[in-house]
Amino acid sequence: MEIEPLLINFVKIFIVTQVLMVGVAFMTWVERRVSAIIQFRLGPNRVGPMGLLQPIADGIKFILKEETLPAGSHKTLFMLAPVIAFVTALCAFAVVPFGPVVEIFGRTVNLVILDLDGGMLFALAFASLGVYGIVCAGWASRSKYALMGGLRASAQMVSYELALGLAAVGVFLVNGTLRPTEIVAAQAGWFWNWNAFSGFQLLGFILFLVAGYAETNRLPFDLPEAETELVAGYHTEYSSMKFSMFMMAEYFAMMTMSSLAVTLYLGGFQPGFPTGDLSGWALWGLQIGAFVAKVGFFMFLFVWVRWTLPRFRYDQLMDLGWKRLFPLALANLVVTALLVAFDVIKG
Amino acid sequence: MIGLETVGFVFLATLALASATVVVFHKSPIISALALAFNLVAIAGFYLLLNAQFLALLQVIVYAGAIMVLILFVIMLLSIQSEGGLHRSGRIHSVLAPLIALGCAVALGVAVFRGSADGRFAVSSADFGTVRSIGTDLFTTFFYAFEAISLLLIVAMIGAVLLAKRRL
Amino acid sequence: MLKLIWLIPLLPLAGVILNGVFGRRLPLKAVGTIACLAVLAAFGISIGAILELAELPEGVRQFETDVATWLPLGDLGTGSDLTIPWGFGLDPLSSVLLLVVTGVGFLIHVYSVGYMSHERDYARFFIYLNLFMAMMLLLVLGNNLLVLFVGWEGVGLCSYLLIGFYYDRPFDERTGLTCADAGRKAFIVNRIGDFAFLIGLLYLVLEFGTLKFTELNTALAGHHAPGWMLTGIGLLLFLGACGKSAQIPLYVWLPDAMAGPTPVSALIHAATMVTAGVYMVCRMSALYSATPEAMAIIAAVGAATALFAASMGITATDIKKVLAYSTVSQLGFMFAAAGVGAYVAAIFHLMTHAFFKALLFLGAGSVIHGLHGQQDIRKMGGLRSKMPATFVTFFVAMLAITGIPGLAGFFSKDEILAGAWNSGNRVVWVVLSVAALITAFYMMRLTWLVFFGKYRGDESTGSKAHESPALMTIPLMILAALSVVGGYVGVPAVMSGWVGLGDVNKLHHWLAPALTEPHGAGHGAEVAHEAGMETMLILVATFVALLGIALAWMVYRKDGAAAAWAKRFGPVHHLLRNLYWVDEFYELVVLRPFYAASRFFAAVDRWVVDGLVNATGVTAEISGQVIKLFQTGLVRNYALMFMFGVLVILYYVIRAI
Amino acid sequence: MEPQWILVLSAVLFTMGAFGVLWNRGAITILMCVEIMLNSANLTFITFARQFDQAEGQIYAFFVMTLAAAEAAVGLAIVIALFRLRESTDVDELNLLKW
Repeated sequence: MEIEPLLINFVKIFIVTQVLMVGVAFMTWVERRVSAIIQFRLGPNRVGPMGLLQPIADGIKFILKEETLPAGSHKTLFMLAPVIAFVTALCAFAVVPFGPVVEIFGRTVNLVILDLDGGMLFALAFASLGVYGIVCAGWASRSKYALMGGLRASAQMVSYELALGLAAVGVFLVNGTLRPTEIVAAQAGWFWNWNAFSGFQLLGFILFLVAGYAETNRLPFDLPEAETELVAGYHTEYSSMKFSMFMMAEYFAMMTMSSLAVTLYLGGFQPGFPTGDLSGWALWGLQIGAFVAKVGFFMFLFVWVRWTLPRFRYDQLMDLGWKRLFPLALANLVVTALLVAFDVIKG
Repeated sequence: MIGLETVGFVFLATLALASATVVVFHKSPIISALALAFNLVAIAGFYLLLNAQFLALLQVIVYAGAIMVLILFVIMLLSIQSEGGLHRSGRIHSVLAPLIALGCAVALGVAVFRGSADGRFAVSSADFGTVRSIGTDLFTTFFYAFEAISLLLIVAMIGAVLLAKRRL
Repeated sequence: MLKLIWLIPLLPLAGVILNGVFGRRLPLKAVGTIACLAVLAAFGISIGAILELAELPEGVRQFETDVATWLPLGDLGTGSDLTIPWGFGLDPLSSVLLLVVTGVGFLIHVYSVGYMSHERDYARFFIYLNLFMAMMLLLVLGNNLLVLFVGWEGVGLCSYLLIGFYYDRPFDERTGLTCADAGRKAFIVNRIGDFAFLIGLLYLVLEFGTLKFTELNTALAGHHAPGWMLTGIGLLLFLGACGKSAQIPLYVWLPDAMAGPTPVSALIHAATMVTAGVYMVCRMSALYSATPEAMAIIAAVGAATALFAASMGITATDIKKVLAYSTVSQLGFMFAAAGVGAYVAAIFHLMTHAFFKALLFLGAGSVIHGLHGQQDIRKMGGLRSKMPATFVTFFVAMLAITGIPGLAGFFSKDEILAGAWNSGNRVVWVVLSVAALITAFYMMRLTWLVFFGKYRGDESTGSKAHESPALMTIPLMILAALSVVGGYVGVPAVMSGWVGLGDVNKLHHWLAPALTEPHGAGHGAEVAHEAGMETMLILVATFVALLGIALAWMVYRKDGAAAAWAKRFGPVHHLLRNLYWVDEFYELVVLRPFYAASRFFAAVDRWVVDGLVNATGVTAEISGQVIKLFQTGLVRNYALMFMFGVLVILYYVIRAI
Repeated sequence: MEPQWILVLSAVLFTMGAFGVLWNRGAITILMCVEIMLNSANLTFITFARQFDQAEGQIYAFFVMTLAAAEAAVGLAIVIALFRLRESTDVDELNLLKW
């Protein structure tokens, strides 16, 4: 057994995790600042320059808070739930190619943790496993608000997973592969080569985005934790670090969803124009930068939408999922299949 | 030297057997269901060991992601705290059930050892178990079976809606 | 148009579908219009196709087209593969039938629009009528015997449906038949014939390996099959024709078929369907010409039927039954003609008969319509002033059927008699002449009792008697015109010779190539006959017709005179009044033993067969009583047993490893 | 790792599932035990597919999965209907299936 590839992988995992953690911390600050600006407030601006150190202060506060365990709760599950949510959200990111194949210290390194043949399926699989954390949390709390939140979450995620997956199938048809690196490679060159445009997947992209919002339980689909109805939904009974893990899991999920959307539809790390004779770190840096910029935009969009749109009612949510998105995704699939079959799109 | 595969096998087998035991014997259905989810993921791990990557992913998506969530949903919807134990089926049943299970174990064990005592894994071809090879088989050799199974799904869907819906 | 002949049967079928789907919701006028237009279109295509056919040179004047494969039967032991197509064909023989069927059919459709206007189930009537047209056209146009057989059965079905059209009304007081019974009787009697027909068909397949007419003709021309086989097949087919065309011994259904509406009697039971048998015999002329024995039997049966049925017509009192017996008798004439080898004469008479007999029926219908359903001629009389158009046309038809010179029936009947004489079969000639005499007698009797003398029914109906609407009288007039001039397509050479025209027998020249004359029989219009003898025959026929009319006039001129005559011929009258007790004879010889056998088998079924079945049931019940103890109703017990079963199977599977 | 290790494992899993079906009376637990049985069969299929390098085994496993999805949907619908009727998921409550 060779030790070196393993080591490289460990390094990759470590770096990515750390970057994501920092990103999440940064996102909490962005969320609070942007929401404040949208609401004509200032938001946190005291700790550090422009309040940039606020997340660290929050983190310390979370750790110092009292750990509560509701009476009558199922202890093991209660502990396990945030871990499941956290881990599944993190794992899905493994197949996202965040950069090209680079050479560091004479070693060829592919900037993706897990270059799997069925990589997109892997991402979808872990996205669908995310529901377990919420369901366990809801059930183990032995609280009706939490239970209601858990119930809603499971129904919502199962429903929207379908639209999400079906929308993505369009891309698989266009690129003829499930491997994320190949999907990204197919979108090289000008930005009109991106699947959203040259693959006629604009509708699929929008569907994916909407379903993605529902999968991550973000507004306007945050019914599992609707505070006006369910106090705080499935994490009503959680406090301290366990709560922060749920919160981080949500941001991870958002990041994963954004990266998936970018990878599938907007060229992944491709900058969107021919890079010409650029090579070496100049090229790689540009590509990684393009990826970060795109994902960043979508993260911002998450926040923007959250403070713009009102929440759906539960029946409206189901109606949208099953009667609007699902048929649209099916139609998109059929049309794409026809386009591929008749060679309108290079299949 | 103990290979990585063997380590994986022992780990997954332990997980699968332990979770299956919980499924069968635990009084609370929700714990059973979560244990079953673990069991399914363990089996998906076996699929990975056996070069069936596509099936492994499908196992997670379909079984763990959809079927088990559905079961959990129903358990939570009906808020069933516990189910189990013997009730009306009678004493004869409680004696015969373990006996028949034992018979089953014996029969299968004999079948395994007589049938494939000297079995070895073949050398897999490069694209064995990939999405592409499975897809090609599904849409050529097994095309009609594939269509038939989609029909089955529709029928099951209609049946489920009819059964579960209070008023149509 | 020749290529479109497959469309001809489909057009009425389209009418069936249109009326069948929308008929109940459409206004009556639309229903009638659809039905008539469908037939008119078929008539139009027929004319076009026949004109095109006529342009072909005489030797190859025929056309065939296979629309679709029907039965790929493979090798039936004849050495070659047999495939039966949905094939249609047109040749001179079928062209005559085609014109008669579509032309007369169209007129009767138009007439029906008026006649049925007060009836319920208007749409149903036209659906049946159109279906009949489709089937009849299939019969005529089929280029092989099996397609013909489909049409054959189809018209039988329609006949059944239409006879039983008034399925809830009683029909005959003497026998207690209802209209539905009459339909069933027709269907069952036909079935006997059809069964024979089908057997004949199968033997034909076995012997020749084909059912196509053209191929059969070729095969027969060079065939040396055993004579008895040909005779057998011929007789089997003829038995089928007997059923369809109401010949002895299967004629009994036709008089009762008068239970149907009068246009139906005119169309199906006078002009078209009942002549299908004659058509079939002529179509198979190649077969019959090769077997003199079968032909002799056909001639004998035809002649006997002609005389026998005519005699029954003398005493019938129902206006339609008189015409029904007349139809049976005239069909006998046709079969006699076919039997002596005068196929042209048979088809000729078929055509003219279609004209005047349809006219007679429609006239009778007009009378019945005018008298609000009265059918008994003893309660009619003196109607000529009240329904002048009906009277004139009916009278023309009467003259035509009796054979008054110059009218259609004269030429065709004369040709049949001439054919009989020339074939050397003088007995047939004598019998047919006597039948012609009786025909003239009962036709004059019918006309006199209906239109002359005093009105004998009750006053209320009599005063309301009226002429029928134009929709009904115009078809009558057209048919009357046809009854007058229809005979001139087949004027015998000897007669045209009188006015110095030479041989102008168009029909004969048209039909002759499509028919196979018997070997070595010198006969017909052009072969070796003496002009003097021919003239003599014509004179005799004319004399016979006039004699019959005169006799009838003598007997029925005065009221009450007829009763005296009846008394004078007491036993004969009694015999005729009861129709020779044929129905009673059949009852005794066929039905009674059949019922007895049925009762016997019913008993066997009840005690032996049912006994066995019941024993099975009882066994199952007893074992069920025991086994049900295992059925606890608890699902998990069932699962346990199920698993046990799986284990047993596993044991057997593993044991084999 | 030898094929029969996994075969034995799946045989054991199957037995456990079968025993669970016979032993439990909660409808949902029974359904889950059926899933275990189906999964063990799938595992066998895939083991054989690997052992003989034939993709058919994987295809069958795929079909079995679909079947399991249909079975779960209908089964759970029945459980819900049953619960609505009896306020319980105990299959021993269902004893009407007899003479």
